[in-house]
Amino acid sequence: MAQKQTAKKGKRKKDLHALAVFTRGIIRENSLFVLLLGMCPALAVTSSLETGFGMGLLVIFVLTLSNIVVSLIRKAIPEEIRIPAYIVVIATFVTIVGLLTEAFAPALHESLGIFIPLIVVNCLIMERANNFASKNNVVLSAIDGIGVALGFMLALMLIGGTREFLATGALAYGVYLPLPLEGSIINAGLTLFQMEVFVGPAGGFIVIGFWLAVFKAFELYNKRKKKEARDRWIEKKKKEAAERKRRKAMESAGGSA
Amino acid sequence: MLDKLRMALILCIIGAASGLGIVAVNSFTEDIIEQNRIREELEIYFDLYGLEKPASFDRDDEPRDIYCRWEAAGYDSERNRIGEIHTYCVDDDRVHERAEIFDKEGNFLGKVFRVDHTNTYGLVVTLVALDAENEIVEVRIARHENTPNYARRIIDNHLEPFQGQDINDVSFYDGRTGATSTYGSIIHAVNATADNVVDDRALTDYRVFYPEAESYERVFDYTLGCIDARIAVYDGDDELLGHVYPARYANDHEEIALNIAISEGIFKGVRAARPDDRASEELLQALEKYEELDGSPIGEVEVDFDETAYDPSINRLVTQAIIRCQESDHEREMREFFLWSHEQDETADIDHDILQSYQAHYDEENDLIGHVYYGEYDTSDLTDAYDGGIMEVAVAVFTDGTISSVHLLSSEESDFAVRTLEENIRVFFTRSEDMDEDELADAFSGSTTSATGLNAIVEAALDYEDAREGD
Amino acid sequence: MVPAIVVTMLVVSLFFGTYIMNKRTPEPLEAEEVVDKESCTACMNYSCRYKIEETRGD
Amino acid sequence: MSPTVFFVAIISAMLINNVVLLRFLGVCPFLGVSKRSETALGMGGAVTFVMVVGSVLTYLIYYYVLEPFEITYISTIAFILVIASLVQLVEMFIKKVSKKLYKALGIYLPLIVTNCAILGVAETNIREGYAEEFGVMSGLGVAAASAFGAALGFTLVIFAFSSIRERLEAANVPAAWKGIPISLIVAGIMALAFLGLEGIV
Repeated sequence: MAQKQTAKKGKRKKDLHALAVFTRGIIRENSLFVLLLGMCPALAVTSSLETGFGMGLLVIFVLTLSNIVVSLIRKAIPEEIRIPAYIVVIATFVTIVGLLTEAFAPALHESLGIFIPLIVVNCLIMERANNFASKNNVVLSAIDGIGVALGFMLALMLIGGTREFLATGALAYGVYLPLPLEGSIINAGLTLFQMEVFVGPAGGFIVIGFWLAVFKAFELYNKRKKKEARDRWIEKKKKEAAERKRRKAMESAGGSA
Repeated sequence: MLDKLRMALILCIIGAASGLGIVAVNSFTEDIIEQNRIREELEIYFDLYGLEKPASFDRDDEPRDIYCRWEAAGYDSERNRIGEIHTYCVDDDRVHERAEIFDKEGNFLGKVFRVDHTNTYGLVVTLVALDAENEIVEVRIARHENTPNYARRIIDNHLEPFQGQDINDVSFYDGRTGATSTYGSIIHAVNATADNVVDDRALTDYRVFYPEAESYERVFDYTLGCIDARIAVYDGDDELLGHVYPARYANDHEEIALNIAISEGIFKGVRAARPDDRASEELLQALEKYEELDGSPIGEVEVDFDETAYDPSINRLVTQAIIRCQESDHEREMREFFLWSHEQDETADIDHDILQSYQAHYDEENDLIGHVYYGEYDTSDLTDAYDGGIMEVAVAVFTDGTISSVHLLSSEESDFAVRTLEENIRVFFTRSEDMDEDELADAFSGSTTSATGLNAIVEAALDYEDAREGD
Repeated sequence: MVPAIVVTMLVVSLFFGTYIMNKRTPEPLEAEEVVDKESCTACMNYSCRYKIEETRGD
Repeated sequence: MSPTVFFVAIISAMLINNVVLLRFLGVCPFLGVSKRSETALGMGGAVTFVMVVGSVLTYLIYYYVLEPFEITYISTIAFILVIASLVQLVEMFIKKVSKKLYKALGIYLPLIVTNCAILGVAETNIREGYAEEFGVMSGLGVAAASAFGAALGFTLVIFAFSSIRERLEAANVPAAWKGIPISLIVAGIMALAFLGLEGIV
């Protein structure tokens, strides 16, 4: 059964066009909430909306470039050293991104700190290189990289925004990144109810756990809905079949009679 | 075989490509990162005093490690002066840097002390900003590696009480904040600042020596032994009244900080720089004996020191102040390592196992002042050296075979060993024209093993100069 | 500049070398499967032998 | 330098700046390999070994290769590749030498390479500036001690967590919260508890 399903999926993927590749990674196969990839940065750098956004940008950059390069060199690399070659490619891009961040967004570099070099061990990037870019052409790989990383960024921003809002009662931006909106604040005036624990480590775990549960609840709800619909459909078909059978029986009975 | 070759080739290409990529990006971003660092360092000063920030920062490229002093001036894009910051590496174990802040009109706004302290959770860089009256403007954590939440709590709640307190009489928030954590680092920083300000009390104390004084100017012209600056004091008509020399020296028992006043060849007195309740009893007692010298010509002061009633450490500092007062500008320049001597030969190599090369220095009349010898010594084989390593030392020797100055150019030793070495240089090799044979022997006996290399180089330089005289 | 490239090439070849050597060393025995495959998704590890061949969506 | 420096380094890396709960390093294996307590201990052992040796190696490379040539900007790529090579070497060594050891630890070794705790601790050791503070050689000792402390902290937390999860299996958790979500909430509560250890050193 399982084999049949994957085979079916694989067949369908053949004629996936670029748009589908792009949107797939954002919601349906969101790398963080659905596939649970890249937990460490998701916990550590999401104490505010903007750090989540910044980290997301870096991941977009690294993932897209590494996907492109991996896809370009996929035919030149012997099977045996495929994985180490990917690691080198990723580590190179991470180093480059680290240097660029330090030069152009020093505040972001400071606040992400150790988690910039740690992008290198972010499972998400390796997974995409190994499972997608090594099998598809450059354009598709680039699109996939952007899509998946965008999904990751949105997830980080969702977590970061939640944590920042709960902790400070406001959302600030323009603090870490050279955005034109420097120093703007969306203040909900809830400063009375701020819960500092949410910018802390404990809050990170709890907020991610909460969002995971929400997404899972949605998934379960959808599943149940689908199952109910299918059950109804089966029921209907069964009824129709029974009806047909009855009619046939009646007809044959009538014919013989 | 072909497979293996192919794999090796691919491997090489990947390695080279990744190396090239990183190098290329680095060469592109290097300057920008450096600029950011400077900007970050300086911008905070503008922020603390509410000054208008300049659009770009320029900095003199004075070699910082030799003179340990650099200036930074902020300019806006139209090159108008919008404020000025002088930062100095401070010769203090605790205070890392001190910045003096001036506004657009050149008025003195205050000082910022940068203190790095590593507590058990990591580094905390604290800035203590003082205004012109030595009251705390703000205590700010510039950077920290402590547990973020905990540091945040301190930043939010426990730094504000410092504002407006007098640095000499600061009171700390008392509670369960922990002495070894973030707040401990703050206390450390504020205390270090208070001590450093004490050394600066000459700036505020000048009226004690010169009651008619109206203004003063701090002059950093050169370092002599334990004195690295002097304060020129002026009366209402901008007439020079005299100087105050802040001096600091650690003897075996304590670290003494003195202010010595000398005006036009007259010894005006010596006072403890720390407030009386913080100076040690012994020092205050020792200083009482010096009161009888007040008002005597400086020539006589030195003669009086022969009596045993006086304290040798204080004598040393007073002598240094007197020497400094007596020196002409030219002598001063020569002493500063002859670096500003009128003319110098090109460096010539020497065939010697310790000394590498030398350079001859001439004065304005083209008479030989002396030679600077550059030597290298490897201490890594010494059994009880700290870390060991190669040290490079420059020794400036006058033609008569006395030492002008000794500079540690580089060392592979740990910071602690380097500090010890610099202390040795300060104690033993400064102003050694006056050194008698015994003192010199003392210096070469080596108080620490790390000094062995230093001594060897200095001794070799002196021997070489002696041999040269024989020629 | 030159040292950077040389050092990078050195570490890269060190890694490739050890990787190939390790891959060619046979495993001594059937290792007991103690890793919980289901929750192993939390870590898409490039060299995790439980995870590596499993692909998603394609 | 007094031995208390090492002791303090170990304790603070283990409890006050716990890698998993307060520094968010190594969360993946924390969630992935912590369903049974003996598994957790095996993982802890392997991580301890690789973390200490990896820290020492990267420290030496930083101060004896990268710093003298002024190429510290390539530290990220150098560190990850050195750690990855180390893991490969160790795995190969164990494969060849001891079947028993391979059975006990070999299974976790591949999981370790991309465990961000290893690279994270190696990077932290450089950022903490032990070399500047204590001198390069003594700093190495402190770096190794804090790596050891971090690994102990990892083991402690992953073991405690696995024990909690064993109980959690039997609990009646709402469907949406089953598995990772409730585990994260538990981890959050553990992190809260660890916050209380601040200030013990």
